[in-house]
Amino acid sequence: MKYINFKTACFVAISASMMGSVSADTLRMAFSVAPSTIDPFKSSASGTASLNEHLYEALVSRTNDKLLATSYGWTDDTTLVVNLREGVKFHNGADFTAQDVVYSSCRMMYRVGGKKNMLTSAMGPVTDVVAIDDYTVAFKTVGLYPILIQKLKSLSILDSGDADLGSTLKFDNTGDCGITRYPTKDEFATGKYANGTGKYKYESFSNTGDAVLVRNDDYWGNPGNWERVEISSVGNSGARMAGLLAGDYDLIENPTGEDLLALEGNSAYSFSTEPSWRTIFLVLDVGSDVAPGVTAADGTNPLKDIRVRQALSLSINRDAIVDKLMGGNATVASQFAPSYQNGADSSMPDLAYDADKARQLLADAGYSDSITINLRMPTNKYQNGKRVGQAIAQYWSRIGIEVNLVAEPWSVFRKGRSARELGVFMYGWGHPQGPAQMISYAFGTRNKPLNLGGSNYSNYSSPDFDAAMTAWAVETDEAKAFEYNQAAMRVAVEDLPGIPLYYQHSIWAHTSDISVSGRPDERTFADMASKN
Amino acid sequence: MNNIPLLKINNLTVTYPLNSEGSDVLKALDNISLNVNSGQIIGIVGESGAGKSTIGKAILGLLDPPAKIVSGEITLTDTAMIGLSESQYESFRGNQIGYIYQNPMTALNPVLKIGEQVIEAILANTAMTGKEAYNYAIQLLERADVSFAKDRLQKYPHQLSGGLCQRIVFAIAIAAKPKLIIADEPTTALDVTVQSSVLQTLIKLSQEEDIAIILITHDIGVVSETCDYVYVLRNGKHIEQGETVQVLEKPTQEYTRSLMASVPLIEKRLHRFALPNEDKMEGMTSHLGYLEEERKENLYLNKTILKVTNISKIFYTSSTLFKRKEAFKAVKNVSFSVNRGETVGIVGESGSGKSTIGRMILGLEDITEGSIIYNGRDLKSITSPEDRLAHCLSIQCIFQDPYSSLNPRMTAGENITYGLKVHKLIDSKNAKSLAQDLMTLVGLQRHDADKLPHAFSGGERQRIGIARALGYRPDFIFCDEPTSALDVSVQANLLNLLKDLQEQFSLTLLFVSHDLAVIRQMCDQVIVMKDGEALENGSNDSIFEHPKHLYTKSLLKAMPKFKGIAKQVGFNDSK
Amino acid sequence: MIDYKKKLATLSIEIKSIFSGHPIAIAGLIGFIVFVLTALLAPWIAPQNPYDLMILDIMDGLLPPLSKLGNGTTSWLGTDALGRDILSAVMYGLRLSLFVAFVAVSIGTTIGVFLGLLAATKGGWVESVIMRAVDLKVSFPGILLALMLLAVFGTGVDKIIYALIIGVWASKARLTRSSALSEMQKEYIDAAKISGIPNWRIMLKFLLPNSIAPVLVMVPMALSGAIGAEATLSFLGVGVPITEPSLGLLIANGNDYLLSGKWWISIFPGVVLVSLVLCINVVADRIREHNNPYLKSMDKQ
Amino acid sequence: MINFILKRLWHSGILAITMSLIVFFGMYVVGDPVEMLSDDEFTEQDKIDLAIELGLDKPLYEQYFTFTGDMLQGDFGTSFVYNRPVLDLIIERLPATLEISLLAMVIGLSIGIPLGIFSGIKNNSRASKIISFFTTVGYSTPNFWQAIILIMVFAVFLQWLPASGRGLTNSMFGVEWSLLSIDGLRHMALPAVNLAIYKICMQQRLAKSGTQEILYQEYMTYARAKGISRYRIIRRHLLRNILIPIVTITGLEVGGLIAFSTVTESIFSWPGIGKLLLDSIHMIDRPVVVAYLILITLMFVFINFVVDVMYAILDPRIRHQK
Repeated sequence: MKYINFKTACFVAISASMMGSVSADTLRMAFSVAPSTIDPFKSSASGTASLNEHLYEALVSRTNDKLLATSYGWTDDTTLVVNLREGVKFHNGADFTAQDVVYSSCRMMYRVGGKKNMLTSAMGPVTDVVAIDDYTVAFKTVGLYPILIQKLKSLSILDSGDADLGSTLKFDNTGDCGITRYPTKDEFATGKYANGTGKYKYESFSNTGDAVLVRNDDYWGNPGNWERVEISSVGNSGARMAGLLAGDYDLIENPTGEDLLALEGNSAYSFSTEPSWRTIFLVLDVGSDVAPGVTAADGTNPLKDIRVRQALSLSINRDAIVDKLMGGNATVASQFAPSYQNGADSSMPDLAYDADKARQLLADAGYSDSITINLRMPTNKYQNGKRVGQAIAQYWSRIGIEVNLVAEPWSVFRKGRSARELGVFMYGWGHPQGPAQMISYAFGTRNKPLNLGGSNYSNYSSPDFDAAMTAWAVETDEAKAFEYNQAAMRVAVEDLPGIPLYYQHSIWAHTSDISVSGRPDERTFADMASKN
Repeated sequence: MNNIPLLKINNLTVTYPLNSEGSDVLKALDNISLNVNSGQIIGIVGESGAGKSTIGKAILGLLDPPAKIVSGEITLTDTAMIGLSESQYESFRGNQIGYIYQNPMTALNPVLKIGEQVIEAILANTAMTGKEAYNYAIQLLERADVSFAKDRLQKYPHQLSGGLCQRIVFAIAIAAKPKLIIADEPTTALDVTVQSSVLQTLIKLSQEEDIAIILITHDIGVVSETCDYVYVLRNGKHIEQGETVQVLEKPTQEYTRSLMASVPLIEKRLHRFALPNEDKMEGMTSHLGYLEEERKENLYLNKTILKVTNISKIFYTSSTLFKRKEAFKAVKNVSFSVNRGETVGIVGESGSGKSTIGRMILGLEDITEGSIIYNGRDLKSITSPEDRLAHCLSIQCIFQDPYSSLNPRMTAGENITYGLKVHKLIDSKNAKSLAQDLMTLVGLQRHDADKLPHAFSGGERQRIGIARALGYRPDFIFCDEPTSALDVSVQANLLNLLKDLQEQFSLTLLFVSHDLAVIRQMCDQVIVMKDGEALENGSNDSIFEHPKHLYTKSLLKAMPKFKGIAKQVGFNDSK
Repeated sequence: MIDYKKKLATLSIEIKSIFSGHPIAIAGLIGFIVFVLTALLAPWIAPQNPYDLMILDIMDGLLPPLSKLGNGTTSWLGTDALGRDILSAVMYGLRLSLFVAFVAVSIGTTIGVFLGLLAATKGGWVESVIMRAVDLKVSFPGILLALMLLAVFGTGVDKIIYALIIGVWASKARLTRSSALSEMQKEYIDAAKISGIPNWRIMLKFLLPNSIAPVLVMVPMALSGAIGAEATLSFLGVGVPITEPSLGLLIANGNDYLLSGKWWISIFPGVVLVSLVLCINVVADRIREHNNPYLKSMDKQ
Repeated sequence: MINFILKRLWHSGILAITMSLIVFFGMYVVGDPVEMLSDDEFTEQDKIDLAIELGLDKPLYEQYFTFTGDMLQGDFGTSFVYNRPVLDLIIERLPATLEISLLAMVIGLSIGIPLGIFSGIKNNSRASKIISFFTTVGYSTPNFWQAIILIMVFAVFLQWLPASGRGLTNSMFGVEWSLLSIDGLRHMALPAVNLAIYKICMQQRLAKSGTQEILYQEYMTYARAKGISRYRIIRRHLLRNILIPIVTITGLEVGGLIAFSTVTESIFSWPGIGKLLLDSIHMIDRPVVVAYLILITLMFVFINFVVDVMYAILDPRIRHQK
């Protein structure tokens, strides 16, 4: 009885007026992953990328908006010409020109102390970056490289004035470029060179993941919504939520689905969700003669049998998982990338739930009650991951499969995966550059030149799938590329080298006096939020 | 003595609960009455468990719970002392009644300077302040025969000797010129040589200030030298009281008489202690034959069983933060020899190295320098397991502390026969009856063999220890202060037993003790040791009657004497 | 047989003398016994087997206390997200927590006692090595070490037992050594030595039974410490596997729901955890107090 | 003295080396830093490049010697994850841990010791029994459970105190401290109390048993027999002696505080070294973990040394050992 009162009291307390009063033009956000640096070339981890996106801009945004580019196109198989926006100024007042793009490309290739940057590999095929005039720049590649424009979404543009350029600036693959001095790592850490064209300007940053930003009033487009943005990093979801409720933050990332229930009856807070590009799916080793952690009575790898894979898929009630465990904050998956992502086949039929049929299929395949599966998964990685893992284990148990659920720290999990010790595992993957990217890595037959199959832990190999992906990889026409991609996806859904579960939604919880429209790439940007 | 007594105790009974409900109690004091007149020194004598200390604590209200005064009266001049509040007691303690503890090293707070401890007592019990108290403290210390009084005030207790600390405790006791001092075994914890002078100081101080003393002690010698009047207590009960000479010379009670007979004399060596009702052992069984037969073979092989030549022992202390590793020479160049069937005594104060010699002979310590030849063989040359075993069995030891010399987890019988069984000298079947026989031999009951050590008293445990040693059929027994932890009457019994056994089994004894009187009674030959050196070596009579070394003389001089008593009690024979 | 009976009688007298007149300690002892019985009997008295994935139904998930489950039974303390009955989960969690702690403490204590005896009797480099290892361990907070180890070796019931053993052995070894060293000062050891009794016999027959008492007194404390440590590690997600939740993991699971008003998921296991540790500590305190030489000497006089 | 220090250093050197070996090789078993730092779309070549970049391509023993060699020159390496010198990372976060630990220590000592002495002296009083019961409860409650309750009650339910983060920090000696602002103190309150509860209970129990032990010493009875007032006996005779065990234990307990701060910091998102350690363990950020443990080892060695010195200062018997 006492605790029921406690619960009601809890809501009452939450409804009570907020304690701290903060200037209305300040947004206080709590990230779930701490940004580790304000050098935009170092890490694509979500916290770092989210922070840096406030300060720096690329040519094109991840959602395909034109930022510093106004238009672009391939003039021949190996030349990508980009027209740049005029009248853009860096935070220090310098004008943005084509030279800054060349400089930024150089710095991306420049290895400080031998260390690679985010795009060092991705820009490997780029042979030259030429400033044609002040507002036109051309990227020359070694061969067909249609995906380059996608890759350039991660090329934040820095001010060339922050380095000593020397006499001639000429791009080369080492990043030497004739530049006599780059800002050093330590100089960057001081914030002196946190000098981009973004909507917000640097004020302070500490490696504990706390940062303060202020509005860039000279921004070329619509100025930022907030005069001041304070970013904190709180890894523990409960603490993040408690901080929101305690009035420490206006906006938090990734509350747990359960926490949202607490907010539902409370007018002072609300939350916003946005379907993300991340698909949660199970990877099945369908290629090995013996799949690690998967045993059947006859000693073979039962996952090689399509009927077993179908049974595994049919046994799972995805609707129940989404409703009961995810609190509705997920979308049932029909394929390996969100149906709503640009380029995906939105008409893909739903995957059925039919436990009886699943049992039947297992019987037909001769595996009734004879399969044992170690279902491996990382802990603390995906929303409700542990519970979903247990639910999958429940469902598979019911069709007569013995399941051992092994949840391990991410580090242990990753090592096991790279040693290919995981026969069946749960994974979440989304790719901002479109659905094709992910399945090309995950299910393609290993093909180094085309960069296919790099993460093919299913050991899956299908000529039809590979044919479609190979065609996609060199197709510069977007519409055609989408078609190849959808064809490959259909093959994968047919063959089930993995089992799609659901598309994760990103969630932001916030006070009711702001409204938030989220992003599908799981990053958090101050201007997602606006005052009501 | 007709005037009103200074302190009057009437029918005092103090109990300790034996269980948590308090239904079963131990009477630490049972209906005790006692008078002290001003300026008088009275003695309370008794063995352990007599309740002597309880009286002292009861007077001052210092009984630790759960001890409880259940009845009786304590009156100091005209104040009833029972049931006072803590603050009322405070006004008596130190002020009217001084208190002296047995061990000054534990009575003085180890982390406070002497000065503070003296001065706080002065401040608490007199009207003096600051500088005045400081000067008075110096004065007090000087009066208590503490040299360099001013410097000593700056020291901590552990930096001074026990004797000095006790003098400081005296100084504190007389600070407020109390009417009465309760001295609880004031010299027991001190070295023999300083005991008498410390006691003299106490007497002197009390006479100067006309302070009455209640002297609580187990030492009849001390009583005979100092007390006017004496009370004898046993197990909390009053046994006898009277003028000291009266009680010591003509005890009316059986207990007092046996107590007097138990006191080892320094003046004269007796064959045995003439204890009034000593049990004679009877009823030996066949197994003891085993003890006697075997040993006869190698008896009288050679006259000298043990020859110790120039042995030294160096110990190294481990280094700590404030002290580096140091070498400490415990035994310096000692030589002596022991003849078969003889008892050789080593006498010395604590730290004189006497036990270390024994431990080297037993093989418990390495020999740093010199040689020990036992039965014609150098100990260092004994290396083979068989020889070692034979050596082991031939030399045994009776230890000092009855409370630690038996394995508490084994029954008495197991303690006696465990080693014999390990060496297959006896099979398990016979082990039990052998143990029982040995128990009988040392004057215990056969069925006691099944009891665990904690069921025995200290004296009984020592007997079990003797039985254990005898089980190995030794030729030579090292007796390491075997009676120092025992009450005097128990000691006398045990020493008699040892003498009997020695005769019966032709044992050779090396007897170590700090007690000159015990050595006098036990040994044929005596070695006097101090600081690791053997100062003097000679026959019993020559050492005790014609000591040569100054140290020996001072030792003898420090011994309390009560010649007359011995005559009166009338020991009947001498060797 | 008789001996056994006698020992039992002595033991019961000893227990009586420890606890009589100490109502809180008695309550703690009774509480502890109830917890142990519940843990032992969990498979028979728990309403469901919360480890059996077959019978769990996520459709039963997150029901408050006293709800009816899909199969018609009542869940007295509610269910968690996966439809696990909290009452059953707590019983099984208790079972697991106690099991892990018991096993870890008994193995750790055995190892510690053995090493402590070895160090005390052997001396020399053996002692140095053992005691340096003890220093190494003792100078490091157990929870940190366990965290590192679990991060290294992964999680699992066996792994957490190893990690806890490593937390337990060192202090026991140190205690045993010092107790054995002081025991070795005693004359009965000398008596055994001069009688040529082999060292290993001295160690087992003389030293072990006499120096183990202070270690045994610390065992209840070690037990509650191990339960707490296991709960903490499981709470941090490096303890027991998620399919077999211990009390700590149940709390961690429920912690996610605490703000949403689904208090029963973590409050019940939390209350049980705290009560369990409390009961053991109350008993442990009493036993220690009983064995405190200062208080004891007073008792005896 | 010098010998002693040298011996201590030698021991701690062995300690540190053993620790670094265990951790270094242990972390190698756990997981592959390359895997942790690489995206799913990394090619094999990218991973090899990354390994070379991090110096992970060399044989493990060589990595170890390089690492320790650099460390001896004061270079603790560069964090794989933060790409910054490890020492900087640790030093930046150390103040956060220090300030809550110290605050917890101060709270623990200033409440725990008086309570303990009180309940030691008045052992049989009702108040003492109540205090002792509560401290037993407090110290039977796992740290994380206390944290949960504290957050629920004070942050969510009453909304008095913030539940996470460090709040406003001010600079002193070039270091950021939360201690110096009201907001910072408000943020410190819950984590510090969380750490302190255990301290209070621990100190109370220690002080209580210490008090009782000393109360039964002969010199305490003797002090009473001298006629010294009760107040003075407690102030001089009791307190002076009780400080000895308390200082020792307190010194050693600093270690416990640092250890438990990992739990507390992670629950309260307090950006100290404990949280850094947990994060780094998860991310296989080996240089950080190894450096942390070595620094902590050195710190413990130092604390032990200080405790020894304190011990001697407080206990003249040790100081004057001859």
